[in-house]
Amino acid sequence: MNTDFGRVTLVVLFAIVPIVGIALGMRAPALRSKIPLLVAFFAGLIPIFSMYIPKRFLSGDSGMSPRLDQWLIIVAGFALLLGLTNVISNSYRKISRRDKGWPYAIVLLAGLFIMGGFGIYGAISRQGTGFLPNGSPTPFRWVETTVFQPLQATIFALLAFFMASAAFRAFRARNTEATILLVAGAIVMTGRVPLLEFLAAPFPALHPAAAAASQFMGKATEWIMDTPNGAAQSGIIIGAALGAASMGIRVILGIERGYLGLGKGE
Amino acid sequence: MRLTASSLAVLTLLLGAVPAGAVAPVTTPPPPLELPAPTAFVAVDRPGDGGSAILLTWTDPTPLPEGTVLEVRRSEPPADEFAALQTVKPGTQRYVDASAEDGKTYRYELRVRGAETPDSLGIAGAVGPALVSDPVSPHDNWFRPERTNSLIASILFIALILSSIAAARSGKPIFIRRIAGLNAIDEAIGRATELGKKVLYVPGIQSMDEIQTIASMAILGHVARATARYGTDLDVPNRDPLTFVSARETVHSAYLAEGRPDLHREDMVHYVTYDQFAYTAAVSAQMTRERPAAIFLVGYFFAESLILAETGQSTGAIQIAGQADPTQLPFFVATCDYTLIGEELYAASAYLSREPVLLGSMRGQDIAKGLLLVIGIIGIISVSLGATWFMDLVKTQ
Amino acid sequence: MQALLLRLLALDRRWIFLLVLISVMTPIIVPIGLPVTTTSSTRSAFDFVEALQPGDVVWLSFDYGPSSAPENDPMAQAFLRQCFIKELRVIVTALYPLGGLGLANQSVAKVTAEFPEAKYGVDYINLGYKDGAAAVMRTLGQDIASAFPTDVNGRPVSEFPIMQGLRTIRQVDLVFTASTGLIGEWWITQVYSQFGTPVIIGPTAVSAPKYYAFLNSGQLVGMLGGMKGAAEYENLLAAKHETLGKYYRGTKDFTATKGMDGQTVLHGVILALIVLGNLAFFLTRGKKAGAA
Amino acid sequence: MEFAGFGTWLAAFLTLAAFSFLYKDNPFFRFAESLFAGVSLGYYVGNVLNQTLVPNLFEPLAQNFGTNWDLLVPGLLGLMLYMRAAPRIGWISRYALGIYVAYYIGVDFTRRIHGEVLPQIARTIRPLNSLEATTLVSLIFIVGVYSVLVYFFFSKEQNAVTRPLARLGTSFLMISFGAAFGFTVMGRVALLIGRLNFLILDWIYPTIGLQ
Repeated sequence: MNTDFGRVTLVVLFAIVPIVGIALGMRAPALRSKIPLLVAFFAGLIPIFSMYIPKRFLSGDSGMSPRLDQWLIIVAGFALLLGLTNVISNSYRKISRRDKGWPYAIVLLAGLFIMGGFGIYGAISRQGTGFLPNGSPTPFRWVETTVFQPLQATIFALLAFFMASAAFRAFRARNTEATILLVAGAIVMTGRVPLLEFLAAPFPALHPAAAAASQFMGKATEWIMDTPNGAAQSGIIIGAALGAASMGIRVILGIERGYLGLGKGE
Repeated sequence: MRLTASSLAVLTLLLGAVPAGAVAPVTTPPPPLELPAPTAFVAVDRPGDGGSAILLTWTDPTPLPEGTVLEVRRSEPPADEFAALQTVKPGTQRYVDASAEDGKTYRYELRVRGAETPDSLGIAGAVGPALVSDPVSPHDNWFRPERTNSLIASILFIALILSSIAAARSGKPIFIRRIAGLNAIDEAIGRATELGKKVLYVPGIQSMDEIQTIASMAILGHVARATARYGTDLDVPNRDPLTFVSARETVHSAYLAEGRPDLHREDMVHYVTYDQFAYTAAVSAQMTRERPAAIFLVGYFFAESLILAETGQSTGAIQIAGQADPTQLPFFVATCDYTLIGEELYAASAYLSREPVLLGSMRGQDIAKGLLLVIGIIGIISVSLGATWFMDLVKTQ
Repeated sequence: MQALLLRLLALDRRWIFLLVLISVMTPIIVPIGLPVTTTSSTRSAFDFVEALQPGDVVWLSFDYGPSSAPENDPMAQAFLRQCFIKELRVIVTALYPLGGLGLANQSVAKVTAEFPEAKYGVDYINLGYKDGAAAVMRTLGQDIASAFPTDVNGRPVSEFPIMQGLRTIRQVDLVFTASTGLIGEWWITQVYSQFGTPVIIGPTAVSAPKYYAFLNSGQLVGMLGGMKGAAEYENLLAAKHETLGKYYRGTKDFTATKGMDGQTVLHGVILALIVLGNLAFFLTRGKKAGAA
Repeated sequence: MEFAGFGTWLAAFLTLAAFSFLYKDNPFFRFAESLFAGVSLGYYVGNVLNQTLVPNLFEPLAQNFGTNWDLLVPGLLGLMLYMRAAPRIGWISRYALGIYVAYYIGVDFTRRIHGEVLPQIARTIRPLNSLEATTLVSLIFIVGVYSVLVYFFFSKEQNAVTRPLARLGTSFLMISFGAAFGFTVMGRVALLIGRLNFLILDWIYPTIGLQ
């Protein structure tokens, strides 16, 4: 049995203390928020210390910080079941009440149970979700490539259409700011592709000029992306990082606790 | 045949040193080379690491004859035999032995080794005099010295935020400038109430490990209190299950805080699916079918931002977006009525609640920005005057 | 006229959608073959790889899914071809959870079929997929074998000559990540910043602007921005290495260079729409002001 | 081979059904969307089981309990999340959520200061002591970063100095947004090319016997 210092500390902090806390919380409602916040405080300190302290018990391959990370990946895995039960109960309610569009809830559940069933079968049979030893795909994999991936890629591809319609509407010179947006956008769109060469294609006399202009637009695009855009991005990143770090401090100290459904006083 | 990396490296060097197609001379073997010795050979525990590594440094001899390599050898007790460990290209002048084990003591030997020529293939080339290090053993360390600057910066920042919060708690009034996107929140919910339509709140697609999601939860709390006050319907579809859990808690406690648990329904916050685009398709379809009057897109979004915002735009809803990461901001700016940009997302909870603690930490962020501007300008002046050391102060590893 | 302009301003989006579809579909059926100019971020990436020596170890990570494959596939394949022709040793991984491994396997199979002399386990190895990209990268700085104990086929990595003496990512000469989303950025913040291994990134066009910040601060060696970057790389590669030209002049499969045709036409269409929209906007606004 | 042909037809049908949303919401799209929601959730159930829970929890516990006994704790924390279903002891789930959030916020905190604030401010520290084009570019860059930072000052009323600076910052932001939008069009078109490649090269051409 592995009883390293780091390992035992983790278990004490994140299993023993919570269990004691739950027992106490059953009687004293005030502790139902205080002890979770205290435990969270320790969870937040571990990676910060690990950043600066390379000691093995803390930052080694199975030290406290990487080990807690491994734990929490598992916790997140458990959470999916919560979403799953919510979807099943909502769909079931829709069907039993014959709500508008209820047949589609059947389609949804059918897709879910078929695909989920293949996945569970893969886990139990140790067949996995990839290919069988003979090279043919598992049923899970087959549905993945013929249903899941095409739909995913197609919804993603809708963006090409929405980019065009959004550009048509938003890129209007209504005021100074909109004009700046428009000009920058138009230059970059021209500079990204050999558009000028394409337009000059029917006129051989213009080919050198078009090539040079295209080159120039490419350079201009690069400069815009690099300098003014790079500067604005840096500014946003610095500001946002400070905002995030400050919020992080508040969360770790338990000042910001709304995400747990806790008000100020609780 | 199994080639080791070291023999490959030797081979590589050999191939580089010998012109292609050179014919092996059939005459006498070459005269023994007089190879020089490296200097300043030191072996220490590699500082600032988690153990299991020894750092070797030395100075290459000059001139170093063409086609030579440096050979590192190691002995570990109880055996006193040195065994070849690695050959290093000239000019590197350092080697990390990452195969050392904590608690063992090693000695290292370093020497220049002549390249093997084709006529003496398989025979070790000439070697120069060897330097031997003091015994050394690796161990894990308490501090990474190369991160001193970021440690100091972090401590300063924490101190700044905490003292600003303390100052704000003591009653010092704090001004906050107008943020249009946040003023619009109540307006949008008011319109939904008038029209008798619902408010759709999309909290991004990331989990609770992303701080923008937590900021979004703070804004959701405010939105939910407003819909509770006005008796407007609220709908929060989720992609991430942990965010779903947290959104439920947030909305529930907002309705309790407003004294309207009667208006709260569990299914206001519901789960859709874990896939980014399946979620996007479902939420977009929901927008076109239910036509909410107000749409909030606040949190961390990826490519789906434009699909959601453009679909929402086509339904005629008032749209308010917010994201701290810059990548999706252009699309929100192009399609939404109001967009919270970057740090504005984090300022939202302070702005909306006017709580002294939050206003104080926002004040602390402003002071930090001011300090960064000052450091930046001092830095620019000093590097312009030729002081290159300044860069080392802010460089992180 | 006035009525027409007003109607243009309120144009149903579906007409725009139709126009988009036609302009992208046409070049796929009837290729055009337009020239491409090279940006400096692509060139510096290319030059860096060209300057590597035979036997140097590079790390190619497939950090994208099927949805961005038209952009990322050509980059990864061009880079892989360059590695094999330069006799670099290549370690392949996939860190993108949704289909990254499948794409890695496809690209590796396709390119290694073109270079029969490249030996598995000696000249290249496929370490497969591992969950939790950021944590994996942190582990790579300590011990590659503990992040990837086996290759994609489940054989221990210690069996392969290419992995001998290679303990951490610090010993790798270059990381090339073809990426979408956040994983590419982690190679910079987790690997370059902490272990110093140079990184070239091939992001999707959408995340490319973000990486200019890293490019300028020297945290990146070079970048291939989206399909254009991939087409530039293909051109540089075909120009430098005659023998590779044949893969970029065929008609059968898809290359970034061909994709650029459709891109060019559609960019032209969108720009024309914007110009028309603004013309209509100004003309009708002028009229309204005059009438008032 | 028949089966593979069926797969292509199915994928093509779903692709067209999903595209039909562009025209308007319709039963085909609704079918595809519902199927997608269900299948994708099933996919992740399979994925989480096979890629997360089996290799990270069940296998380590089964194979080497002595080293991995502590993995019972995340199992316990995972179960605590489900307490949310019972209203009276719902507060127990706070432990799991609190630990999860705080740990990653801690990771994030170090990344922000170390990986973002310091390197980004370091980028602005450039020499301005020579009369060259690069100096001008550096100056524009520095002014851009700092003016955007001034835009993000919240707790101070803007005055004669900061107001124009913040406006300048807004202009930089607008350039950035316009440019990034224009830059992105390509990537999105690439996706459409990918789908059309599938429809044309993999489905229509073989179907009509063209190759």
